[in-house]
Amino acid sequence: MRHADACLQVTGLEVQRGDRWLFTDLDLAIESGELLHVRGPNGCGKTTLLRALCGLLLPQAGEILWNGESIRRLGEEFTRDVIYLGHLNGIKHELTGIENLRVSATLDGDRVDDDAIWDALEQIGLAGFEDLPTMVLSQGQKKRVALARLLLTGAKLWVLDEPFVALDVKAVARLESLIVGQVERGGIVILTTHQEVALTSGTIRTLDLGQAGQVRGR
Amino acid sequence: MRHADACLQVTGLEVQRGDRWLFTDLDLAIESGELLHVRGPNGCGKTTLLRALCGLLLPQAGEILWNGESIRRLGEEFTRDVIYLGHLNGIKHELTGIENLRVSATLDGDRVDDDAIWDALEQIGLAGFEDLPTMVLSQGQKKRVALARLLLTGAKLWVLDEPFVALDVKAVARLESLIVGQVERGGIVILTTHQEVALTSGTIRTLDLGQAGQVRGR
Amino acid sequence: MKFHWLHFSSPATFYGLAGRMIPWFFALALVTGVVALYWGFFQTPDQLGGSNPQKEYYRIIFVHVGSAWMSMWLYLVLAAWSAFGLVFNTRLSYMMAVSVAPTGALFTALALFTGSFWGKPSWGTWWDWDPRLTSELILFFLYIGYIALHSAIDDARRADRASALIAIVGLVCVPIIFWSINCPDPNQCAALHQRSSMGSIDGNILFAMLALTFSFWMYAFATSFMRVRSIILEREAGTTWVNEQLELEAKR
Amino acid sequence: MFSTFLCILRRDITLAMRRRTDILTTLFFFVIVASLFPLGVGSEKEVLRFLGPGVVWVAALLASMLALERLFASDFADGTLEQMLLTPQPLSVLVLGKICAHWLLTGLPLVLIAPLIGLQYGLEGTQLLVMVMALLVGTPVLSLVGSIGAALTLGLRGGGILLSLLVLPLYIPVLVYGSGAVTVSAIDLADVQPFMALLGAFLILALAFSPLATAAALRISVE
Amino acid sequence: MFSTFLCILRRDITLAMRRRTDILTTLFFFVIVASLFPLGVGSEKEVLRFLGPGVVWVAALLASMLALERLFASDFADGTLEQMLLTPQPLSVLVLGKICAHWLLTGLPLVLIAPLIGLQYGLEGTQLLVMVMALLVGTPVLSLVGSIGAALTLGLRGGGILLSLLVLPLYIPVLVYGSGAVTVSAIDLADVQPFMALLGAFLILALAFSPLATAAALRISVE
Amino acid sequence: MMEFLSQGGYAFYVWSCYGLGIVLITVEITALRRRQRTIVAQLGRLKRMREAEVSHEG
Ligand code: HEM
Ligand SMILES: Nc1ncnc2c1ncn2[C@@H]1O[C@H](COP(=O)(O)OP(=O)(O)OP(=O)(O)O)[C@@H](O)[C@H]1O
Ligand SMILES: Nc1ncnc2c1ncn2[C@@H]1O[C@H](COP(=O)(O)OP(=O)(O)OP(=O)(O)O)[C@@H](O)[C@H]1O
Ligand SMILES: [Mg+2]
Ligand SMILES: [Mg+2]
Repeated sequence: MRHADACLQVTGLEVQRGDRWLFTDLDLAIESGELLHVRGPNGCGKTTLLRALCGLLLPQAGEILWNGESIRRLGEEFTRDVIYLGHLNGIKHELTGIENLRVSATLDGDRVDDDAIWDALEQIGLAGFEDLPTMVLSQGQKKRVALARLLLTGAKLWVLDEPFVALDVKAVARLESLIVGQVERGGIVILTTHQEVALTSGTIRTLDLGQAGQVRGR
Repeated sequence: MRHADACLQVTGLEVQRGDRWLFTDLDLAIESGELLHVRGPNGCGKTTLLRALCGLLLPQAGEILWNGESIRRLGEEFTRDVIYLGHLNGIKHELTGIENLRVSATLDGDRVDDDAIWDALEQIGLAGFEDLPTMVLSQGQKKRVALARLLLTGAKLWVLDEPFVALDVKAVARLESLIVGQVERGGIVILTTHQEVALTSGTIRTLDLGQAGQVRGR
Repeated sequence: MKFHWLHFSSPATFYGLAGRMIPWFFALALVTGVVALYWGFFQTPDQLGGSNPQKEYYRIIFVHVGSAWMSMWLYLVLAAWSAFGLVFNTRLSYMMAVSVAPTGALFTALALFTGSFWGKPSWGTWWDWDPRLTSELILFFLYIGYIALHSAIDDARRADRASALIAIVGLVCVPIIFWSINCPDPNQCAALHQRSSMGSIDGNILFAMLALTFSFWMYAFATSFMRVRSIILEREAGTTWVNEQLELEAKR
Repeated sequence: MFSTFLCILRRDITLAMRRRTDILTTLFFFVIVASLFPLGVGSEKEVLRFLGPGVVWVAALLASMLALERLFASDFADGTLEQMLLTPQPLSVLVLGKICAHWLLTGLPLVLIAPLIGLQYGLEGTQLLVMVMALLVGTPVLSLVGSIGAALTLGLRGGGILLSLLVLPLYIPVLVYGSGAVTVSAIDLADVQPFMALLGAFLILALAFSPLATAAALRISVE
Repeated sequence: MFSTFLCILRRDITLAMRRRTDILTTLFFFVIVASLFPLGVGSEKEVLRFLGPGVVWVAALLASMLALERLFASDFADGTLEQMLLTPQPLSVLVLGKICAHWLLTGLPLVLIAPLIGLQYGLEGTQLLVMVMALLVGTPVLSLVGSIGAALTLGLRGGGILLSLLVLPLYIPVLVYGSGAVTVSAIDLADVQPFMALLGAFLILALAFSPLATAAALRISVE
Repeated sequence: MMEFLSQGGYAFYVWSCYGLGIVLITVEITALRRRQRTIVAQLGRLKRMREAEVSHEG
């Protein structure tokens, strides 16, 4: 199933944290079938940018448009299309993997049944751990539970903040193939990672954010 | 300055988490100038092993000996020799980098002056950020503050749990050279990471922990 | 007209404007304050008769009533600026709200203090859980809550918006709170309004009271403008206009 | 929309059941605070009967405020809260679901145990009944109003006590009419009605406005 | 060893100064809780004067208990606590430093503001003095004893109950003798002495044992 | 004069109130002036530092 065409446009984005401007006059346009790799040294504002793009953070100036409309105005129509995985896993430690995914699927408005969820967890390499409270899982296993959402969602825009962290080699490969799949289906992926990304189809665009600590005047 | 010779011995270590035995009958001996790379897929017990080796976790069975004496018995004489950096950074978000390092140096019993601390932060690539509360630093910058302790400590045994996570390329290189230095000085390094480790001198030993979920009988 | 309005809502313009107005407000406050005190101490009777005779200590009334009125008025102002900020997202309105709060808290504290220093000679007790006193105490808590929340948040924008929200929630609740204290038993609310022990108030006393209140009001303008200027500088550090302003001030 | 509400409700109740002690703590706190008083002020019957309604309400206020701290804290810490902001569901519905679950888990048990405390203070028959009724209407107001404060103080160090500074003054009307109802009921049961009507009005007001305010506060805090 | 103590003390005080509102909020919590009672029970002078000592002590107890929650929690969450376990310093000294800082920041301000509350409840001259003295000796005991509970609650989920169960029997004597001292002082100042002596004895006992117990509890919790 | 100052024996109460009013007002004004002065000084220092840096590089 291919996603309908979509595009994310950013014009004149400016974000200030503390007394430093992380970026001023940032312009961007990403379309279906593209992957945006945001790069830059520690502290240059990658996480901040990603959070602004999902609407979790209100930028000081600039517009973020989804299919030509401001994401603020779109509200829930935009959040339906986006999935964000950040530094925090966003899973409840007291719930099992299954329960976590069931809740997030319901809230995301994805109609999936339990079989699909079991399946997703198995695919992501958590067979045998589905029924444990995620509290007792290791760092990488917790991350996998969070990533399993990618298998269930129909969101067009994936925003992934360092998704490869804490994963072992096999899991990294699995995630890469998921990303490739999303781009091939005509989705959009925005991610940060300190390693290289390869795609078999679609375009990779990279955005290099400046040096940390650099103070750019208005 | 070379470290005096030392060795860490592990005999018959057994750790159970939940109802799974993570490892049984684990034997190990690491000496000065050696690096132990603990590998294994997510959830195989790497973090657990490292915490047990520092004495943060009491194993179900087995002995951990430092220079031939049980680390439980040695108590503060052992903790003086060890530095542990785990998944958590162990820095206070309200304090600046300088203040954090000053406190940890005092508590570690390292006699270092403020110049040395400024220096360490500069070397680790935080020049200009020393005076900010670490709260406002990015993920990778916080990690660097924690890593700066390695520059100040005289500990013989370094236990590092995924120290490369969240670091950019430059910082990874810097940390690698620190590790090499420690091994060359005759220290011991135990680390986990999902990437390869290279040393210019000293020996690398690897410990492959079994498949996650594998239940090994007693 | 619209252009005008936007013009003054920019921190840069307002900085200069406020700077020019502060001396005038201080002058007004001083003049009316002196007149009020002169009138209050020399043109009023030494004692009051009536059902509850008051000795000289009734002269506390001028500070007391003035500060009590200002404490309530400034809370309204604070909430109004907050609402304005949340609706129009103008930075200056948040800054105004933040800069009014400490002055409001100051007047509340003054009203509480003078009230209890009046209560001791008049009622024989420093404190009584009378509705009016309790309301004033709660107003003080609301001010402190606002200030505490604002200073507990480091990120200026989040602090502004979070405390603006609590100010408005407070404003919605204030009438209910005050009414509930004034009327703890809804069965007997009709008998609520006790008659003032001062009887019909002497014209001179009223004049001095109003004059001091006006003086406090001007003072509140002056100090909140001073505070807003500092806040503007802190927030806008590094911009060109601040640099130019600094040069100007250095020359002076 | 209703399924969202139910989903959140069910989730939060499951979570609480996994760490059942949380519910018990609130209850326990309530009982302890109420029982400390006789130790502090002595145990003359007359005095205690007079104090009873006030103490029970103050204890309820404190207990529900204490529990509020946990309303959003863990969701905030593990990132599920920001995920909620990114779901295509109206945030105020999610918030209402969370508040409902919270009241069911902390407010309701408190209402149910209150008669026991009332007995300790020598309250009787109808008075106990009025107390339970008043608490039943009043404690949801506490949860609703408090949730605004909980959302605003999210992630702040010392948030718990800052929260109390923000919301305790707002709790006063509920305290006044809640304990007023109980006190009055000792004299004439008919007098209770206006008190209950007022509490009911507060509940309706709070139900209408507080989820919206809380949702706005959450958006501000998560940024 | 003393330098370790000082280092921790200074660290915790700096941390609190960065967050000055933390101190103020504990203080205002105390004031607000004390002010809620007259709203709940009515404001007859006789009753209030009688209630005064008890209310002040219960409020102090609650404020210090709530503040305790923060004693180790943030150190635990950010990993500094496990680092402390790995320093070559005796853990009980570190713990004592933390408790001292905690009392200076939350207990002492409370002692200093108590007379104002006393005035609100119509207490007078010597009674106020005795109250301050009793709080000065009693609140450190609360911090010391509470720290054991705080340490235990770190590991165990919802150890709040354990905290109350463990801490309460030890808090009650302080409450009884503390408010007893104030009540008695209204009658004859000389009667106060045994109360104060007992509070002093509690303090010495707590100083001797609680850091050790807390250190042991921390080791268990961090595992 | 003394008569005025004694306020009929209630000097303590009356003057405490006016005294506290004046104290609070002066404290507020001085605090505000100090705040403004430190900010201006701080910003000036920052600016000079930055200019020095620029001329150093260039
Ligand atoms: C909402 C805040 C307050 C307002 C608007 C206010 C206003 C007034 C006014 C207009 C009077 C003179 C007329 C009268 O006697 O009724 C007055 C008198 C008085 N006020 Fe206040 N006041 C406030 C708060 C306080 C507080 C907090 C205290 C005490 C701590 C206090 C203590 C007194 C006393 C003792 C008198 C003299 C009453 C008498 O004996 O006649 N007031 N107040
Ligand atoms: N609340 C804040 N106040 C002040 N500065 C902040 C705040 N939050 C973030 N910053 C600053 O913003 C910068 C960017 O942070 P961000 O987390 O976006 O970096 P990043 O590119 O994701 O880095 P990393 O690779 O280390 O994750 C950091 O240098 C940090 O100092
Ligand atoms: N408290 C606990 N109760 C039950 N099981 C636990 C507990 N803590 C950890 N485990 C289990 O122990 C195993 C090992 O966890 P550990 O954190 O040591 O893994 P790891 O090798 O560090 O993995 P990763 O590479 O993902 O960090 C996990 O599979 C987890 O399920
Ligand atoms: Mg980042
Ligand atoms: Mg691990």
